[in-house]
Amino acid sequence: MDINLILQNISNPPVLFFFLGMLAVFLKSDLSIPQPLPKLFSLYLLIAIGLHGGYELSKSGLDFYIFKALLLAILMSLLVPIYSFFILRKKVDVYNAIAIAATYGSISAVTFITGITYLQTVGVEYGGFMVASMALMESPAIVIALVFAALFAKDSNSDTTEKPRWKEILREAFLNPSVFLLIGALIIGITSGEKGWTSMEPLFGALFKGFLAFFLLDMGLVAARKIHELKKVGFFLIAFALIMPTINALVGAGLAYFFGLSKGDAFLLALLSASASYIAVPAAMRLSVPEANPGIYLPLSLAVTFPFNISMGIPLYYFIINTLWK
Amino acid sequence: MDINLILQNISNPPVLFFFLGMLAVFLKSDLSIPQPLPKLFSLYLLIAIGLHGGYELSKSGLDFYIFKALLLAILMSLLVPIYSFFILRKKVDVYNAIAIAATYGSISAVTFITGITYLQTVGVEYGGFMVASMALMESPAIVIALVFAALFAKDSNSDTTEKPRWKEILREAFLNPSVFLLIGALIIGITSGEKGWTSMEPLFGALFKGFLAFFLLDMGLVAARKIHELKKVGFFLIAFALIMPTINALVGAGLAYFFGLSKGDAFLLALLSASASYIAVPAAMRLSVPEANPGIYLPLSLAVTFPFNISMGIPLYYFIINTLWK
Amino acid sequence: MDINLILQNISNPPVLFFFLGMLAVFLKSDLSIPQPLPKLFSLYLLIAIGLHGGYELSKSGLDFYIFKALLLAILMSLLVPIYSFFILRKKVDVYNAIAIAATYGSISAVTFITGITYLQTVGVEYGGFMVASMALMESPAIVIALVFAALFAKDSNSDTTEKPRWKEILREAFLNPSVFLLIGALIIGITSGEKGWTSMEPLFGALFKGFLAFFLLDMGLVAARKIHELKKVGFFLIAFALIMPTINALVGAGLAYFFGLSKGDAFLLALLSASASYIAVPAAMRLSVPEANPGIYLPLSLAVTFPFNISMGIPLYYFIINTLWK
Amino acid sequence: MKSMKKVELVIEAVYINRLLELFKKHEISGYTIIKDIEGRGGHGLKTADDVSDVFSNIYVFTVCEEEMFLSMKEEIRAFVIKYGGKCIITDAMVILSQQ
Amino acid sequence: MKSMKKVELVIEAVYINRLLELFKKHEISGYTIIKDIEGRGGHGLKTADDVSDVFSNIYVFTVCEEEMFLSMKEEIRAFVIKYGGKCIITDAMVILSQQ
Amino acid sequence: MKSMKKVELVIEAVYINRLLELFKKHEISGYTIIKDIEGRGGHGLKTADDVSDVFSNIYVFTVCEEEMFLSMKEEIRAFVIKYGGKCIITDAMVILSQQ
Ligand SMILES: Nc1ncnc2c1ncn2[C@@H]1O[C@H](COP(=O)(O)O)[C@@H](O)[C@H]1O
Ligand SMILES: Nc1ncnc2c1ncn2[C@@H]1O[C@H](COP(=O)(O)O)[C@@H](O)[C@H]1O
Ligand SMILES: Nc1ncnc2c1ncn2[C@@H]1O[C@H](COP(=O)(O)O)[C@@H](O)[C@H]1O
Ligand code: NA
Ligand code: NA
Ligand code: NA
Repeated sequence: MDINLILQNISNPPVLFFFLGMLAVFLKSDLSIPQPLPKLFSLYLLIAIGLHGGYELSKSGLDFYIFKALLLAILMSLLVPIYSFFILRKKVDVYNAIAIAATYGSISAVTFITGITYLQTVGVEYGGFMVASMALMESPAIVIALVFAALFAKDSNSDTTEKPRWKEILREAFLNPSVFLLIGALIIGITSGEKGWTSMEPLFGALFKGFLAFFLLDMGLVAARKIHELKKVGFFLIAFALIMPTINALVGAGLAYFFGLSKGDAFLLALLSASASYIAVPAAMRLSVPEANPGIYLPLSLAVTFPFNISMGIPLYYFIINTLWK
Repeated sequence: MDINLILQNISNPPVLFFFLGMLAVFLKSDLSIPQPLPKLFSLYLLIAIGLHGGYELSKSGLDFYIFKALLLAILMSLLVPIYSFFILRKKVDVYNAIAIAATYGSISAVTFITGITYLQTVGVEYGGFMVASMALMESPAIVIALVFAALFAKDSNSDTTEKPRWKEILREAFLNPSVFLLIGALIIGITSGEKGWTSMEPLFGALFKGFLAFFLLDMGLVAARKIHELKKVGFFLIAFALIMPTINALVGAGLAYFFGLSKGDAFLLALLSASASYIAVPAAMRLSVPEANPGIYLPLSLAVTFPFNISMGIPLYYFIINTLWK
Repeated sequence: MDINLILQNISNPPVLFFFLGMLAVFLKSDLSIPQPLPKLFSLYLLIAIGLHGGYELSKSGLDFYIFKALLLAILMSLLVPIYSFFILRKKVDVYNAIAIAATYGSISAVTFITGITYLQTVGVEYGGFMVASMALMESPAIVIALVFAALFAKDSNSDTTEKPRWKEILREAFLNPSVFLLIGALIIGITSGEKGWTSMEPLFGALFKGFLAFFLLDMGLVAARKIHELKKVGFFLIAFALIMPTINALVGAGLAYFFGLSKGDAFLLALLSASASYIAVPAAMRLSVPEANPGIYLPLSLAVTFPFNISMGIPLYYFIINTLWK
Repeated sequence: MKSMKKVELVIEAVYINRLLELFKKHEISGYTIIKDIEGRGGHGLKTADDVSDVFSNIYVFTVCEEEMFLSMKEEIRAFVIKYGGKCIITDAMVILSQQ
Repeated sequence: MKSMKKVELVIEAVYINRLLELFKKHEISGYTIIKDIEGRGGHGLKTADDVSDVFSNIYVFTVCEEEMFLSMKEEIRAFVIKYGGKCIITDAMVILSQQ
Repeated sequence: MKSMKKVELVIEAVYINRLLELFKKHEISGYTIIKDIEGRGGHGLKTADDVSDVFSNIYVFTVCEEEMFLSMKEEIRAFVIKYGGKCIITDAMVILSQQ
């Protein structure tokens, strides 16, 4: 694997800001980015990817290829949590297995974005509809988790008085702010087309990498603070968080190859499969499986898988796919 | 009326974001834009319109036409609250009549801005001094309200021990943050001219529509949450909030026609007359007429008139003026 | 001295926004920019100057001239607090003398930035490494203060049970958020070079003056609110705050002249020497010399020296240096 | 003035809707909420500069009559056991509109 | 330590200056303010993500001697009747500089 | 429910780490923090829209057993004398996990 691929990725300012954030915590600097600034950045990023993806879609239109790619995305977001659950069940109790499986079954928008800036760096094309793929991959893992909880953790409802809160949790799955805003912006992007995008581009296009840098600085602070929680998590789960993303990426890449996706689209599908959620799914798990320990699935996702993906994972998956597609 | 006019307005991304915000509330998504983000957006918008208007003024200079337009603006902002009050008094108690009349007598900066982006879409010119018109139209309605309160609600000072707080309320009328910042930025725009605007344009010009979209997303959330309060408001007032803007716009357009304003300027004067305040005036009414129910005038302005204006009103007023000016 | 130099500086929109902020307080308008918005602006400004300086450094590389300029910067940041302390000691108790000396020994990033926009206005070149000078000049004054406190205020540890908190205070000196972020962004700027800067420029370059205007608006509010605290401060200290900056600028300019710095670099060194800290050093003084009264050193720095520097100081120092360098 | 109980809760933001449901069920119609606060407890440190605000703490208090509090006391206990958080009760007086 | 009254108020942001005036009149020189908070009461739901911050709630508390509180009690009642809001009083101790 | 002391502090933001150290020393492991608040006291007016957040106020409270409070009372007094701030103590009950 070419060391240049890694360097190209790591010398990306947003990635460097992530490590700067981690460093601030290690050196005990008092740097912090208080709420609602992280909220501003994530609202911005969601609107920006939605609008841009929608605009691209409005240009390309829907065709069979896109349809296929979207279906593949949904397939991956169903497969990953299912096989992850059975792997996890070997060592972990049922609640935590469900929550971790859901976390890894869903996706991380920021990882996706970092992958896109990487594609731009290496000059590889990708379809704007991949933003729709991403939106579609957020929620299925939550539904799988609800089904697994009903199947395998029946006795959990120790307080049988309480009726399951399907409505609340399904709303959380499909209408949580991230998914809602992403899909909303996507539709606005499609509806308002070229003219709309031209008027939005100065804020939601040109400034994109700068805002990503800001957000990753905060992610670095948060990830580094979670690292010490990993002590209690144990070797098996840390290994899972390091190895599973690559396995998921390989499965995604394999399917993409088999179904004839382009190199850029395949890379993004693989990366989405490899990425793990740290906002939408954890929030849904707190609501649906409160017995699972957020002190486990959050640090795994934020402090292991996320840093791995945006530093090593992105060039690694690209290397694999680049080799396969030659 | 050409359906295209409406579509052109509605396919404007900022307007679409307003409806996205409303949808979030209807679907019970947890989307929210916490303080001080809305404050950031409104500070930004006020500075941006002020600076840009000032820059345009610095280019055009003052002449009789501008002077006439500014006087017309003040006239409208005195007329509207006066005749509105007497209409309202037929069905509503004196306190609420005063507060609603003041609300509709003043203006909404965001409606004005949306109107400007509409003018840009249809390619019609307007004068930068219209920003000064807007600034001048904010406060007179508050003064009218104070006068009406002194005239018609004398017995209100049930606790006669308390002296009227003229100073506080006049300061609120003329020096509330919106008016102050708008006029301040206007003067800075005039003072620093071309060179100043060039240095400010990347933030306060190019990003304008993007920030407007952000702010309208929040307006959508807030407006939708107020809709259910309309139940208690009654048919008369809802009809008032739907019909009065068009009447005000017609009066404004008529005067503009009579005094020979250009098409773009006339449209903006009509729109300003049609728009209703939801920040400055309500705050002043809370201070000066606490007996009036904010659960009435706020929902009317925010959940009826504002959505009507930015969706149907803008193309409607434009259609009328376009026909008249042909 | 050419009146044009002052006008050129004062007609700069960011400087005008500073005075607008002050005016808001004098007129008792309720304008305020609540946290964390000021924090957002200052994070932005620090990252922006760091990245841009780093990028410039990556182009120029290190050479003997730069090395010399950096050493001069450190020298000034050691000299100023030392001689200031002995001047202050004539009239002020030891604790306040230490804290004020440290405040004036360190620097103000916003003053530096305003100076840079001034240089751009008058079209004079400067080295990107001056950002590194600035970073180096933040902390030494804090160390001097610690040493002076140990030497001259020994008896202060009235509660001898408490061990001095060297570690906490040195961390505050060298790793406070401002210094950390500035140096971090500088290194990211160097590392990611031309390509990195191109991707960051739309946010951290083009919008720079706009954000500066926003931040100075807030500075104006805060400075004006501190003015009334000056009554208690006394004539000597206000004179110190007005005269000392010019003396420090002269010393800096003299050294720069002697060691052959270019005109632009000399101006920035003089301005840095003249500027006083109002975030990093006051925070460190609260921790290390709690006996000193922040009601003295904060208003001096914020309400006297800062406004003086950004309005009169900048053109004055430029005039002096322009004359010397002819 | 009337003697009442002030019931303060610090909970994870994600559970706020469930707490308000519990209040609604017990006809608690007045409460105050402060969001994005920080703290430390049995579940470790919570900061308000996280990537999202769903895991930060929320502070809620309501002033209600003692019987009302007693009627929901066990449910609050169950809530805190299940979801974490802290519940503090103090005696308080409220200034009423009528004397 | 000294026995005192802790007086907490939740009011509409727009009235904060009037409340501080009332405090000033009664020589209350120490107080703490938390802005942009949310809540529900007789005047409906108030959120802190409105288009402006003039209608959100503000939380203010002051610790004062009982006589001071009593001297302004009726004015606070009138305030709350006129402008809405909630006022809560608890017994509290304050750590003073001198023992 | 258990009888405890609620200890509230309003201090300058810059001293928060020192206060938490003091808590740690006295084995106070549960506390809640609200940042960027405003107030007025012996040291003048503090607002939360300053150029930095190091000088704004921070509000901290902890609920602890009376002995714990008593063991750190004198240190809190020294803290407040040295660094300014206000400390308020009220009687409070806490809902425990076990009945
Ligand atoms: N003894 C305490 N005093 C004050 N606040 C507490 C205390 N214990 C817990 N909290 C708050 O309650 C939150 C949740 O508590 P826990 O579920 O125990 O982690 C913490 O993050 C703190 O904000
Ligand atoms: N019983 C209560 N407990 C706690 N806070 C309350 C209560 N009633 C009202 N409030 C607060 O006071 C504000 C104003 O109350 P009101 O004027 O009754 O709507 C509400 O928005 C709440 O934040
Ligand atoms: N009597 C009081 N009641 C409530 N809060 C207070 C009181 N006195 C002081 N404070 C708070 O404590 C902070 C610091 O107090 P001080 O050191 O006296 O200026 C003030 O800024 C207020 O927020
Ligand atoms: Na995944
Ligand atoms: Na109007
Ligand atoms: Na200096």
